Amino acid sequence: MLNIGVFVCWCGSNIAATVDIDQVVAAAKIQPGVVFATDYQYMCSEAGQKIMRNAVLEHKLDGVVICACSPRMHEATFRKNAEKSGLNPFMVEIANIREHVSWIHKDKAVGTVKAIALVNAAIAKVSLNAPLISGESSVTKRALVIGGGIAGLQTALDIAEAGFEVDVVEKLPTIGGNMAKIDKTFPTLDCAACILTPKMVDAASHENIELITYSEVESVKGFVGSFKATIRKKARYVDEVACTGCGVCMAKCPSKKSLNEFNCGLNNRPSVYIPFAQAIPNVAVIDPQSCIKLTRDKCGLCQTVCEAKAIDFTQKDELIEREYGAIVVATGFQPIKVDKFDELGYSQNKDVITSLELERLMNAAGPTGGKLQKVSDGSHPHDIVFIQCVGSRDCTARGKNYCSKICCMYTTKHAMLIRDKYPDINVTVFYIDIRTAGKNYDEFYRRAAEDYGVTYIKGQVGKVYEEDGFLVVQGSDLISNEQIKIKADMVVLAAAIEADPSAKKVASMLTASIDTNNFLTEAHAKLRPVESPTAGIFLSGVCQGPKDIPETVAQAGAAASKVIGLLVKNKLVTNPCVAIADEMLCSGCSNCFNICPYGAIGYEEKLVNDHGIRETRRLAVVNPALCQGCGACSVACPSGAMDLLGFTNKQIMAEVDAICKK
Amino acid sequence: MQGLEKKIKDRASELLQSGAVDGIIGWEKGQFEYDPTPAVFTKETGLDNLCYNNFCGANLSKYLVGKITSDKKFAVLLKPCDTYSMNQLITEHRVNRSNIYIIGIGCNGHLNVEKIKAQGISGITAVSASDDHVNISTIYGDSKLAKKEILLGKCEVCRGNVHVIFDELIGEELQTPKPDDRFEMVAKLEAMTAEERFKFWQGELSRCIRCNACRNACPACTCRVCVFDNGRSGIEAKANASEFEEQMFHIIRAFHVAARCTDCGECSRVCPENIPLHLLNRKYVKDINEFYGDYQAGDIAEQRNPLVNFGDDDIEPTTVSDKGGQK
Amino acid sequence: MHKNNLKEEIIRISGASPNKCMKCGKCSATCPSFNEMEIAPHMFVDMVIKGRVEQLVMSDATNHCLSCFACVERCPRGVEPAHIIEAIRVIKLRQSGAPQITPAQIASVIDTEIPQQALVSAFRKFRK
Amino acid sequence: MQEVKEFKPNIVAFCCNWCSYAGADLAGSSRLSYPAEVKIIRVPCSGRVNPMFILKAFEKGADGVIICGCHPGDCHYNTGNFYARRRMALLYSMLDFMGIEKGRTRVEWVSAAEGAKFANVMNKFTSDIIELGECVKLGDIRCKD
Repeated sequence: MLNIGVFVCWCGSNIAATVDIDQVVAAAKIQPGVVFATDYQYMCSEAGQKIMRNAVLEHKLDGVVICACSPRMHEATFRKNAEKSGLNPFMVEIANIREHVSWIHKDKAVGTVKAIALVNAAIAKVSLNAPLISGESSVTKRALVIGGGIAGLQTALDIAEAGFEVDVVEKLPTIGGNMAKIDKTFPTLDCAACILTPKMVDAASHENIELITYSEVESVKGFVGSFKATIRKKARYVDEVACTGCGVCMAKCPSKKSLNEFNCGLNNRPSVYIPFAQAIPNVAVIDPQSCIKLTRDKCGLCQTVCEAKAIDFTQKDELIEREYGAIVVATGFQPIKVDKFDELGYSQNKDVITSLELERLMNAAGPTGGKLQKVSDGSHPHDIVFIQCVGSRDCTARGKNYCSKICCMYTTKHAMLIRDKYPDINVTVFYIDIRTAGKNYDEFYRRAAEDYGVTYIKGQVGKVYEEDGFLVVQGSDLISNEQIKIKADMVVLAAAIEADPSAKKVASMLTASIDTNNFLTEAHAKLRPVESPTAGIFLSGVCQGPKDIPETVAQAGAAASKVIGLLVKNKLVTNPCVAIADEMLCSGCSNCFNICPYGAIGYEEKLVNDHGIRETRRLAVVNPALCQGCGACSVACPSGAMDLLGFTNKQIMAEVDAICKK
Repeated sequence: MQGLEKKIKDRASELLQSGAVDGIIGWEKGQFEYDPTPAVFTKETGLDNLCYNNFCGANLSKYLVGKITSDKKFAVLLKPCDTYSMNQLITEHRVNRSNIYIIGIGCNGHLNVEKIKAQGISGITAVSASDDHVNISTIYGDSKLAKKEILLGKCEVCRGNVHVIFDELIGEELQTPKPDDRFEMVAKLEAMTAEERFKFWQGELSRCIRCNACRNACPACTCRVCVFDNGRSGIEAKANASEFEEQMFHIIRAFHVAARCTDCGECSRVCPENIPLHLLNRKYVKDINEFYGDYQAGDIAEQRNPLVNFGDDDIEPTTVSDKGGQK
Repeated sequence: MHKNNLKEEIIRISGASPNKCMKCGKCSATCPSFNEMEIAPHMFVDMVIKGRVEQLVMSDATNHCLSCFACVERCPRGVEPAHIIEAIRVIKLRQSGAPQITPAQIASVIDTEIPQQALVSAFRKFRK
Repeated sequence: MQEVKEFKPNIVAFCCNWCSYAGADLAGSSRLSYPAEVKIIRVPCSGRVNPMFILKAFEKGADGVIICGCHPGDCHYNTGNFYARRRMALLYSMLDFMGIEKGRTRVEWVSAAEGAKFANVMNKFTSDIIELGECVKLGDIRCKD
């Protein structure tokens, strides 16, 4: 029988207000095996931990139950503390009486009864615990970054600078992501290309970085320190090494009717194309949907004109297999589709555009060479109306219930840039709230209103319609309590942003958790914001939630530092809660082998001595370095020969027993 | 049948004589016509007692499990349905295929002596069967019964005369019985109200004396140590205060053999209390067919059974508990 | 009826959720009767939240709501302002003790040109 | 008059560490209440839940047992909940086949982000169990003695 100590935490008033601590301590004291029970205001504080350490020594405790917050919060803390006092860290169990009791049950009597039941379950479990020793696993010193936008590039550069090899997988033919499409950045108004393209070049030329563009990660197996990824490199139909990016093919291609994705479909591109002038790699790609050769087996003109002989219509998708120690998700975002907001007339009127389209219209490298003009007829606009929160903060099926965070600032930027360049244009912005939390952000917004004469109207727009060749914007002005109608030449919608559609698949492949909006979940909202709860998976940029460029870059760097912290280690301590097969019981039936997702179970012909009978048997053997401790095998095993350390059949049944006792 | 028995004996004799095998697993004559018992024949002289008659229903495949570590080679006599069990045992590495010589033998259905006795017939001296009828000689005279009435439960739903695994065949031309719908009774139970089902099973299972005959005869129950005897499982309860094992034995057993049970019917055949235990297993066969597509345990060796497999859009347990499994 | 009870009554009858309002003004921006109503849809919601419900019951604005439900349709937060307005009408009818229109009067007041929807809407307004 | 004692069911919830247990934590930190009769046992994965645990719980006096795991496809261990889904579907089917109330056991997929769902699921399950009353049938499936 173990000597068990029970420590009940008040968590200030978090627990003590709705659980009778004295009763819990008293109830714990009479449980079999409990030799010591006490309580303290903050068990997790240094003073609280000291109480535990002293008690372990004084009462010769070999099992400890902490009754406090969720084990997901402080289990590691108390295990470390146990180690400090010479106790095996796995002789500690946590009874979660905060999240599962005090915070949800307001009635103190009810809460106390439940707390006692959970404490008894933890005592029952710990009395069957056995000391466990962690093993070690190796670390592959290479990182994978999924996504080649500013987030992924910054993370990759930081990791590469620390001396580790990084692969960046980008699904599009070029790196750069959304930022490459942007004209200027807030609040400094420096040109996006001027700050992004040097980073793209840095990444391309860095000896530790390999850019794998026009590729997607197809599957990932393994675990922290040794992931195995399969990457599908899509056929470009252009030899990446041979192509010089001269652009002759683009000029000669007779199929020029495909919408130019990079310019948000505002103009067309040929079937063989380089996405934009600063694309990296600066090589062409053939769109198999529209290429005449690939669709109808005619033409092939590009092949004839290419001096570098880079065009290769026989190219096939290629699968690349690589091993990595860490994986960073940087899948980014896309603006939502706004055609569902039919009252705003996006589908009906060419002059109702999204903000990203406006970026392209104002970009010197865009379809109009940076000249702001109406999409419908190319004429100069005189009145432009911006509508914010299109789809943001919207609980209905057509929108997103969160704030997209960046729209207030980029709309202000657009308004300011237009007023600066074309003082004759009247600019009006409809807003719900202006959110400018950030260094120099509110000042920027005030400048737009005060110095640049942008009109801000608090209210939303009810409809946009055409009348006498003009657009009319009907909205409410909540300050003057009026419904107003404004004539406009152009209307710009600040569309909400959403997680890139690839995020869900990537998260599922990495078994990283994802929230209801398809943003990846961080391990801890405050303390571990760039790590996924799945070890070895890190988050960079908007895949975790809306953020602007400075925040993205900061988070990208933080993710890199976490990756570096992982890759510098030569060995990782493995979870000792692994499956184990009992030689005397195993029948060698292979059920566990068939079910193991990690290939951690193998078979050995082994000589056993079973009560005097010596024979060679086929036995399951678990490789503790590969086993991740899911326990699926233990259920597949009919005889119960396979069990899971730390969550043994007997331990779980003891918990069941304690909980069900009436 | 007489002719077939002779052929088997001759072949067994050859195999033993030539040293090709060290033993033959077959049936040994009992005191009466109707009580042959499984036996291992290692000497030619013993082969006189080898028999193959209308009462050799026992599935011999499981007898190989105990021989897995033996360096001797055994021949085993398997009826078509028994070969499914053999395949399943091979899949689960519970037998050593290289030490087994499988003689597939023909079958035209085996009889249940209890059913004959239930017709008021006693003092049986000889039994001969055609495809439809059975002539029974007794010390009180002869009677003739329709074969269908007195078949073993498993033969009523015979799966046909194909041996799915064998090294040689003897008498495979025999005509197996025409099967009834094997899920008829399961479906009938399913159609009852929950209360009726509960009463049915309470009536049946309350007779259980926990003799473990079902477990011991079952070719799928081959664990070296049964979970109910495993001190680490947390559910062993021998002579303890807990009744868990007693109450839950049949549910757990059915679950443990689910997707591995070939529906050979041994459990019900051997049950001294005549509890229709095969219905539990057959319910799982039916469920698995309906939920995850048709599956027959043991029809191919080395296949992954549906419980160590999955599909992306499997039926939800919620659907099963809400609608009773109607997808 | 006590003020607070009246507020709860409105919420109960309407099934609307005024607390979800984020004060964006989309309802009033979209309202075709805005200029006819002395109290605009967004104000209805706000006044229910603040408990200024007697003023709403007194107001004539409820009669100018067309029951077109554009505000319900467009509201990004699912507040359903038109249902609040409708609840207030119901309360008014209950307080007055009788419908504002009887079947006998219909023939005299009906305009044969009136679109069917407006007719249904009118009955909704004046009779419960 | 005899006092009618209010039925307080005993409910065991097996929650996977990565999703549902975290979902329960989120319900806690969002102060979303659910009945105190629900008591959670942490398991690494829904695939760790052995049908024997469920039966054992009933034997020991549980009136309802619920298993919560990651949504299919999102298992932390890739496949655990897929196996759990098949096992539990079959277990429930057998309980139903034996005439035992099928509502006593349930599987729900609750992610770490679904605190509100966790509370709703537990509220619903508890009220279902209260409706079913005390669990006696499993103990009576074989008449004692």
